[in-house]
Amino acid sequence: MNKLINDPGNVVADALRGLAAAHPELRVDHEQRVVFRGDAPVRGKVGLVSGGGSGHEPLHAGFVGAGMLDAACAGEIFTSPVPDQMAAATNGVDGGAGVLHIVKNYTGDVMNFEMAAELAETEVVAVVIDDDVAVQDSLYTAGRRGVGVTVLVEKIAGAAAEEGRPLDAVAAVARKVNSQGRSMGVALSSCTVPAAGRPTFDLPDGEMELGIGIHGEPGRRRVPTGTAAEIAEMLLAPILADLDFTGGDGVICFVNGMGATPLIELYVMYQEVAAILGKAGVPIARSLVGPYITSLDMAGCSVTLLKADDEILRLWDAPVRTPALRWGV
Amino acid sequence: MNKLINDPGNVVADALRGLAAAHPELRVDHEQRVVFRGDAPVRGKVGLVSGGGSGHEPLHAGFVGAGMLDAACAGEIFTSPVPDQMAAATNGVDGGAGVLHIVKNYTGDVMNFEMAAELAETEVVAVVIDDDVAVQDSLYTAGRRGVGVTVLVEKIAGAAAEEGRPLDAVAAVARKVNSQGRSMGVALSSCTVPAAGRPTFDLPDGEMELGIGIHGEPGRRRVPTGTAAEIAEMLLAPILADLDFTGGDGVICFVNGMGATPLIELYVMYQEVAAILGKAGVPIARSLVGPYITSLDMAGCSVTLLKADDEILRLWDAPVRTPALRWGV
Amino acid sequence: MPDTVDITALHGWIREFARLIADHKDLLTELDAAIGDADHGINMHRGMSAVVTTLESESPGRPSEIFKRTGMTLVSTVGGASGPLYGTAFLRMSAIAGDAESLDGTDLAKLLRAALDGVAQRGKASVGDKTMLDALSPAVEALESAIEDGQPLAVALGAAVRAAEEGRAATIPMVARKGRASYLGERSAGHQDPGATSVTFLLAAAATSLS
Amino acid sequence: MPDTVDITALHGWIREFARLIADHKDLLTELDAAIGDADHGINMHRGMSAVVTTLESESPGRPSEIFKRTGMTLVSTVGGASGPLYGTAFLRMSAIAGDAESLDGTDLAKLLRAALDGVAQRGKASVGDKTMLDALSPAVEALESAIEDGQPLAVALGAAVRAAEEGRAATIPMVARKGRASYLGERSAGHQDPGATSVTFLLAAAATSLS
Ligand SMILES: Nc1ncnc2c1ncn2[C@@H]1O[C@H](COP(=O)(O)OP(=O)(O)O)[C@@H](O)[C@H]1O
Ligand SMILES: Nc1ncnc2c1ncn2[C@@H]1O[C@H](COP(=O)(O)OP(=O)(O)O)[C@@H](O)[C@H]1O
Ligand SMILES: [Mg+2]
Ligand SMILES: [Mg+2]
Ligand SMILES: [Mg+2]
Ligand SMILES: [Mg+2]
Repeated sequence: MNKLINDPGNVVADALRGLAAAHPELRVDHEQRVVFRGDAPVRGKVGLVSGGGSGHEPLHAGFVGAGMLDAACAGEIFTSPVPDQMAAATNGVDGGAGVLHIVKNYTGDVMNFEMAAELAETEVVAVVIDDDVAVQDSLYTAGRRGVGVTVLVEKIAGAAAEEGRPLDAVAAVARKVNSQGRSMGVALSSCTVPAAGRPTFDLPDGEMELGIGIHGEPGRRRVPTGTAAEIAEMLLAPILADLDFTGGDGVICFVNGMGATPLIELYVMYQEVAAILGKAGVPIARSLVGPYITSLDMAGCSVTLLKADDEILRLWDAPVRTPALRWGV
Repeated sequence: MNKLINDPGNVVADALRGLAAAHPELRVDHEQRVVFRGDAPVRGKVGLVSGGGSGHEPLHAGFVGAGMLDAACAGEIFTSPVPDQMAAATNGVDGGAGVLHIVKNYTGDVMNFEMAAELAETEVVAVVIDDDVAVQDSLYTAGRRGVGVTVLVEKIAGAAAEEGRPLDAVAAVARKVNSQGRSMGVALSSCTVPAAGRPTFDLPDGEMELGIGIHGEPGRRRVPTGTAAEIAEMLLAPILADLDFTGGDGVICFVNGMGATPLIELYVMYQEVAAILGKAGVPIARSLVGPYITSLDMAGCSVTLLKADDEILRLWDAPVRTPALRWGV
Repeated sequence: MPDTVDITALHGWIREFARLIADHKDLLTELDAAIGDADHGINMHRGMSAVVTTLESESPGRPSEIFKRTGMTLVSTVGGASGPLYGTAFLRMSAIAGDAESLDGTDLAKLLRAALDGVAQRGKASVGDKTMLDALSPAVEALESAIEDGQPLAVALGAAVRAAEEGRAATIPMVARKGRASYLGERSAGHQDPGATSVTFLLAAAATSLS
Repeated sequence: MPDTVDITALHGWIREFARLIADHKDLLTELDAAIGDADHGINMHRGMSAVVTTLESESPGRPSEIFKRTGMTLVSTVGGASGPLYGTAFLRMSAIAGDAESLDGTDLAKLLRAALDGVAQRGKASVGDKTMLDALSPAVEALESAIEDGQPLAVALGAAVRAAEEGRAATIPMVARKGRASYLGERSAGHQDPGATSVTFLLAAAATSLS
């Protein structure tokens, strides 16, 4: 395990110290492991809180700032934070207009955020993100995982909150984005959890895990590696089969790196994704290419499509000023 | 070799198509493999051209835009572009105030840019970047390699050009940044050049290559892997020994990922770097953490320090709007 | 009255559970690696170590207090799915324990029934979903019926442990419908559930310490 | 007059050089992997393939033209260090060739001397720096003195090849002071220079094709 870390048990604490040092505009509660906007709570604004296991950087702390999250809770690597953290975050961003919890749909995250909402001293609405088409969705399962759409929800709902919309309206925007977004990922190598010290799964050269989760959860199936064009097809087919993306105002197309995949490969992928969408009659309205929701040192990528409308595009284009996403300000 | 590519021979062309599709605000000449600012040439402004072998993304094309480069030439992977490309870039960004070439100090890059300057139809000044303290510098060698400082020069000289300064003044700023900046890198794994199909060097588990170059060139020495704290010390010691960074207005501290190292590790490194600088009495004025000058899928990082002054900090903070660096606009 | 469980015995139960978790940390993590995310042992060990430290420094004097401190500490330190689930279980036991200074077999059965209901509510899972419920539920039923039959506590707890073990084994062929393992669909069959394994240690610790 | 080199022979020289590069592409790349960046064979092969295509379609009719098209194509397609160096070499030969329709041994020696000077200027390297100069320089000297001694071109070119081969071998123990290998310092010793190897093929191709 070749990693730039100290004690594997201290990775999260060390990284939060690094984040705090590199971003003096943020306020970090190292005790509770919560990263706040420097000016939180913002009077009269709905507060946005997210969080989850660490190892997906820049998600979530890299999205704290004006126009996006007010606070992010950092759990242990791949382990949901605890309710105390979320409650501290919630109380700390409460500007009098209530707080939105953006929760990725994993059993642990959902339950811990639920308990936090019970502990919090303000009105809380939770939106659960479940966009991963690799997982079968049904009333009788844990449901789809929350992956790439989380980034888009944090941006778009963040812009809605920044506009001064009330809690219900911000939650409605978040739910709309979630309902109109779909994702699918692929791993070309396993990630290695520092405390475990060895790869989470074995992936022989020449094979890839299609439908991988962001914690290294096994995917739909293991297949021989393909060209970028073939991989783009394998990722997009189930997404396009799950929701009709034609018509409307085009899509926000997000090609995400898993942590160890260099940007040059993501651009190669983007090109293939764009070509397929062109043939499918799905116009691309906006794009995002880069490692934004990662899985430690996993090689691979995911593709997220969000069916956009005027409102979504306007909120997407609105100013944002965070460590990882920044424009218009 | 698990990579998201099509034909290994087409990686650069494919990635440029992806970049063009994802960034409609840029103009890409696919024939010459030059990426231009959409509004190039900017009347009356000094044009900034850089370029080099591909495989270091987002460098250089990701830094094309207002406040930074006017054009970037993409060579084959790890191979300098040819003079035709640089001449096309130079002529295409000539707004009547001359053109600055920002050249990383590699024999091939230097010679190709020289020939391009001979071909170009406008006044050209070249600044050669040579900041890598891993390499012995002397009149009798090829000299130090250009690495992390390139990113800082492109930003800071870009801001100077945007302010409307004349060619000589912009070149002087670039030279000042180069002379006050130092870098050192470490590899925790080799990169794999797609056309070669196998790792450039063997690096057994538990060892790292200290003083690595961004093309996978061997470093100063091979050493057992250490903790982040130890690695930070190994990278900073030669940098601090080479130039006095105390006094003045602090440093711009840049912790760069090599392509396959996730952000969480870079923040761990940043924290250790900041701690050592604190002890050494070197205040950090600004910071940059992320993969900005990479080496394909190499794991590792580099640290760059730039001794700043008022002018440098003002130019650093000036608005920039490129795919990879964006603030203030 | 050997069937009275006093505060010392309850401390012993929690400590013994912590010891079993520590001893089987790697087993729990390996089970979780196969169908989850390879952290159940790490999570539970982090939580139970914190619990032992808390109980040592605060030494709560009543059953409701010891369960409350245990539950709150688990909620605050474990995270993931097992933190809220085990936390809820102990907090429900605390609520039921009320002012009692000690517990008898009937009390204990009531407490564990409340714990079971809490886990089921929190996790929205049912028996057969391949979760800790599949060991906890039959264990509680066995305990209840043995106590109802007038069996001594030692016998009743022994029956509960055996039922938990059977329930744990029964998770092996199951296809998971809840928790992280559910993402695997059919591929989750053939593996023993980590949470069902850790909860069986909770029962085993009770049998060792409470009778 | 067997010592007159006509345009057909010059085409043959370039084609033979391209063939030798193609045949030894992997060798050149492997040599470069040891002390550089593993692309010299790929670079030269890309360039010489382009040259062959250009010459086939344009079929230049004068020595100055063939060298100019070769040099410009190399400059435009090779990149890296070898592109400008080989490109400059051929462009200098073109300049010296002037209006001549064919070349004799003295001309050829002058052309290669100009090529050598061009490479040295462009690369700012000296003999002993472990570059292509270490093969090219002794080869040009050997050619010049054999021609001065009145040797037939075949003999003179044979001497040049042998000198190049010796120069190439002499790069093995050298510590590189120019180019990418110089980053290695002492660790560059013990490896043969890729550029000295490819330039020896240029001389060998001349010996095969021009006499
Ligand atoms: N909805 C649920 N209801 C009951 N138990 C569950 C549920 N989801 C998961 N579990 C239990 O939690 C265990 C996993 O715990 P752990 O690995 O600590 O959490 P995580 O899955 O968040 O990593 C599973 O083996 C299962 O027994
Ligand atoms: N300054 C120089 N002068 C002469 N020859 C040089 C110089 N630098 C490098 N070379 C030659 O170029 C060869 C390497 O060429 P190549 O691998 O194609 O370029 P790069 O080093 O840019 O990858 C070296 O083996 C050496 O012979
Ligand atoms: Mg977990
Ligand atoms: Mg090269
Ligand atoms: Mg787990
Ligand atoms: Mg080379």
